[in-house]
Amino acid sequence: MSTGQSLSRKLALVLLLWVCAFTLPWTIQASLCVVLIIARYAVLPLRPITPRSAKAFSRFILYSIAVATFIILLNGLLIKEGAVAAKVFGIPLHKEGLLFGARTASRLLLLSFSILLFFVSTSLPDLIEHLQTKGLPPYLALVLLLTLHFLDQLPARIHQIFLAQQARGAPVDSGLLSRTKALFSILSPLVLSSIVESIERGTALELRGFLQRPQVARVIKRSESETDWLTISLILLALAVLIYRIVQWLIA
Amino acid sequence: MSFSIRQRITDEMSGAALPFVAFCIALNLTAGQITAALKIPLYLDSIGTILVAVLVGPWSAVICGSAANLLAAALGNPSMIFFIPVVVVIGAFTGFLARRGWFRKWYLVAIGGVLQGILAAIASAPISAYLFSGVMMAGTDFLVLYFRSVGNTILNSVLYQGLTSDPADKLVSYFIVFFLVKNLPQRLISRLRGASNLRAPDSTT
Amino acid sequence: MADRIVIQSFSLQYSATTPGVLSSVSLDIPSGTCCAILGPTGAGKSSLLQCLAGTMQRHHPESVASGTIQIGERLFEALPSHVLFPSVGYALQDPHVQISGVRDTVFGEILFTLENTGEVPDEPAAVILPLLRKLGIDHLADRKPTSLSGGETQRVALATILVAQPPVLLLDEPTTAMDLAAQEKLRGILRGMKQSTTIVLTDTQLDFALGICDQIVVLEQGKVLFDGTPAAFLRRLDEFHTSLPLENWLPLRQQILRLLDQPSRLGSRLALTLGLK
Amino acid sequence: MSIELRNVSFSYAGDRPVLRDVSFSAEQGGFLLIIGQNGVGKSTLLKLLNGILKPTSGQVLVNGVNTATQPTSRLAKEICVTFQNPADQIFASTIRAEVEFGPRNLRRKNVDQLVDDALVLCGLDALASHHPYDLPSAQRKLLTVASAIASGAPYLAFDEPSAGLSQIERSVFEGLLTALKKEDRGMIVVSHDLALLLPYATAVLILARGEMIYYGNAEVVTQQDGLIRKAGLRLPLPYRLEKLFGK
Repeated sequence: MSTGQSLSRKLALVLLLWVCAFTLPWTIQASLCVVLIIARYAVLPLRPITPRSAKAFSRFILYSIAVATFIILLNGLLIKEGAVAAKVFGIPLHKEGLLFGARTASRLLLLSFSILLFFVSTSLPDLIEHLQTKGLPPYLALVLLLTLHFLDQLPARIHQIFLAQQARGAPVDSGLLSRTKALFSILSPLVLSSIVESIERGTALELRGFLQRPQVARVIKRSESETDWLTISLILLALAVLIYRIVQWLIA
Repeated sequence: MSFSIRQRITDEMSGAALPFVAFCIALNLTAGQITAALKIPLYLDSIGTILVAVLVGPWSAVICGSAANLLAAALGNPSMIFFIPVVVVIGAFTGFLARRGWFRKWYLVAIGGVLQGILAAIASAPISAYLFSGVMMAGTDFLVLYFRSVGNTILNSVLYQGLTSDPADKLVSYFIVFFLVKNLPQRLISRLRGASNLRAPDSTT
Repeated sequence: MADRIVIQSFSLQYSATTPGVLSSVSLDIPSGTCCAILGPTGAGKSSLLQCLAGTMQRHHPESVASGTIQIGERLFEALPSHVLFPSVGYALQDPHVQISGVRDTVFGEILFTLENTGEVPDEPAAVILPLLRKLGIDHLADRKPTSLSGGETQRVALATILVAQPPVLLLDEPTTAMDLAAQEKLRGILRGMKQSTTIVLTDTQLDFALGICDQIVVLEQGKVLFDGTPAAFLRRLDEFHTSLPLENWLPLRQQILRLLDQPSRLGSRLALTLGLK
Repeated sequence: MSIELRNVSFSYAGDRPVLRDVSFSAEQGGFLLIIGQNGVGKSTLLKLLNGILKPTSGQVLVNGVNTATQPTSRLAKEICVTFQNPADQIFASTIRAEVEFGPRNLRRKNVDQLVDDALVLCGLDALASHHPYDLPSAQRKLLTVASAIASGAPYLAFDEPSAGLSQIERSVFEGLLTALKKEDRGMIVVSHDLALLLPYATAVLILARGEMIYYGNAEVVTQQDGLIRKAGLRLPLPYRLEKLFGK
């Protein structure tokens, strides 16, 4: 399976899940969230590609539990409709509110998990490369890649600056006020030199002919659009869900 | 129309501006992290967008903001993707103000910052009301909670909360950018499109 | 392949109100030779290179220029309005900036230049690998471009320009922060490509230029103080001690001159060391 | 009063040693020139001087005080280390503010005087209100030197301070070397620039692969070509010519 194919399938899956998030009942959405969490471990192409993204996913599971709990409880508390369904520490929670909360939370989490699952299982440079074959302008692709490069370099830069300022007596290891000042003396060179350097880099790009001739800017072998049945069925399924929902709504 | 938008974007985004926009995206992402780590009650996560809006142009700022939110989602915070419409508003509006020369005088910057805050609050309210019912897992949730408990709808509560906190955030962001831009070496900045936004109109001739 | 550069009574101001950076500079750099433009900070060396590369007009729209620049067949009245790459390759002073960082490998980084010019050959490796071999960095092809040492970065940066085979190569102070061994290596590389490329380099010192260049130009405050062969320069060495660090050279001047005039074994060895032969 | 390294070795956690058994002492009023190929551990050595790094074994003594027991912010009062890249430290929007940073942090009493003197020494007094990034890179380099001088520290250490300087800045630099010697400051300089600095050096330390292969007076270096070669370096062209003529 080519990277492009796997990416198209995942994008189609995200589309389907987003359609579900706005159409299906919340119980199905909540179960889909659980399915997604299981899929992260069970389905090979959906596994996180780096330890960092695996950690991000685990962290988000915890975060999502907290968000869901808060959304459900707060709405149960604040929307005073329907019978009192439960009492927490003597505070009454209403049925309609809890249901509203559950609907909101499952929708939010389904949307979020589908995005996150897509990103943790995808290498960003690969994604950008793929999007470029699908017509993403080269300068946008370059901006995204450069951003990743900057983020990559940032810790080392900060360390260098930290050393240089420390050597000039910046009080990095005492009191809160002076630490704030020291923070300033580290962030300023970072921003200043990064801006200066980024403009120099831009000049270097121009000097290597980037965007000189927009019409031939990048000769990318456009991948032959092979028909991938899984991608197509996912998209069709999304359409079906949408149509079903619209019909249901028209009848009602 | 689509041609002219594309044309305008490529006009702004000369080779010289690209790495600068990229740096500003990285700045958006890290500024948010730093304020979160230091527990400063501001987001400041649109500083990069504002910087691009002033020094390059509105279209690039829209791209900068959107890309930052997309990358934030990719790096583990998926809900940022829902707020792309908000950063589009911020980028476009700030770019518009900068073109009108609002970043030349401090009082215009102040007014602009507040206006921007109000706009951002209006743009983000429907999103956080509908998708999150106002629960953003942040300190500002208490405000929403308060407004809702005194009988406002979710949308209104989120809007009121936004109107109390966003103008301050954007005001601070605007001033940071204002002073930052003032303290940048003018010789280099002149390589960017929007540098003329900062000069007094009489000196551009 | 290589292009001749002719500059005629060229003057430049960054804006109509500021003093001139270059004033009626006239130079003739024959194709396939190497010219070193020497002079102190602020002499206008970099500005001249920026004019030749075509970035001056873009970065300083208010600049005012007069005179002509001819590169190969192309004649420009005052400044070229656009970047002349790949007809002119310009390596910036800081090689780290030259490497975009958007590709994972040195190979990809160099391929990126070809993509920009829109002339990607069917077999890019057939073009890129021989170039890397020539620069002595073929073992780095699969390395991450940001993990290299200073000297390696410099050669990779050079490769990102050379891959487009520019007929003219401009080098802005290439030896800053290079130790002498690394300078020797760079000199060897430049010597090897002189036939196919006209090289113009700037420097603040004499040492690197000797042994590689065919022509020395001394620039000070935007004016050409000297334009001639290295041998002719050595004859007039003492005139330039305020513009160039020559204190180590001046005591040797008499001996150099004496030996240059009489053909002896020592003389030819000296001429070889200084690149006068 | 001196900076002394006693049998110092250093390795980054778990890695093979960067420096092995280095010993020297630098006096006030002296000029120690450290030479060696790129990546030989010269920058690590500088970071040991002000306690940013602590030796894995051996001792670094700054005026008799062991760096292992002191924070860098305290040691910075005695020795000011300046790294190679000016962009790592420049943060202010004027030259003056930039130079003031050090002495203010170190709570010197006569900040204005220190700053004025340093600016004059480095020929930047007329440019005091300019933006650092509006200067040519050679002058930005001198700015970092001015910052170090203004710190008021009795010892100054530099990494390649003369890289990229043209004749104008080089003569300024030579002037300030003489002035600093008169002030009895101690200099420790890592550099390739033998042509400029060798005449001022009172002692030379040659590093090769993390080891000290020579430590002693400067004259020997120009006379014994083998020493320089052993370190993987070459003498500047004029020195080599001088030898050629001598034969």
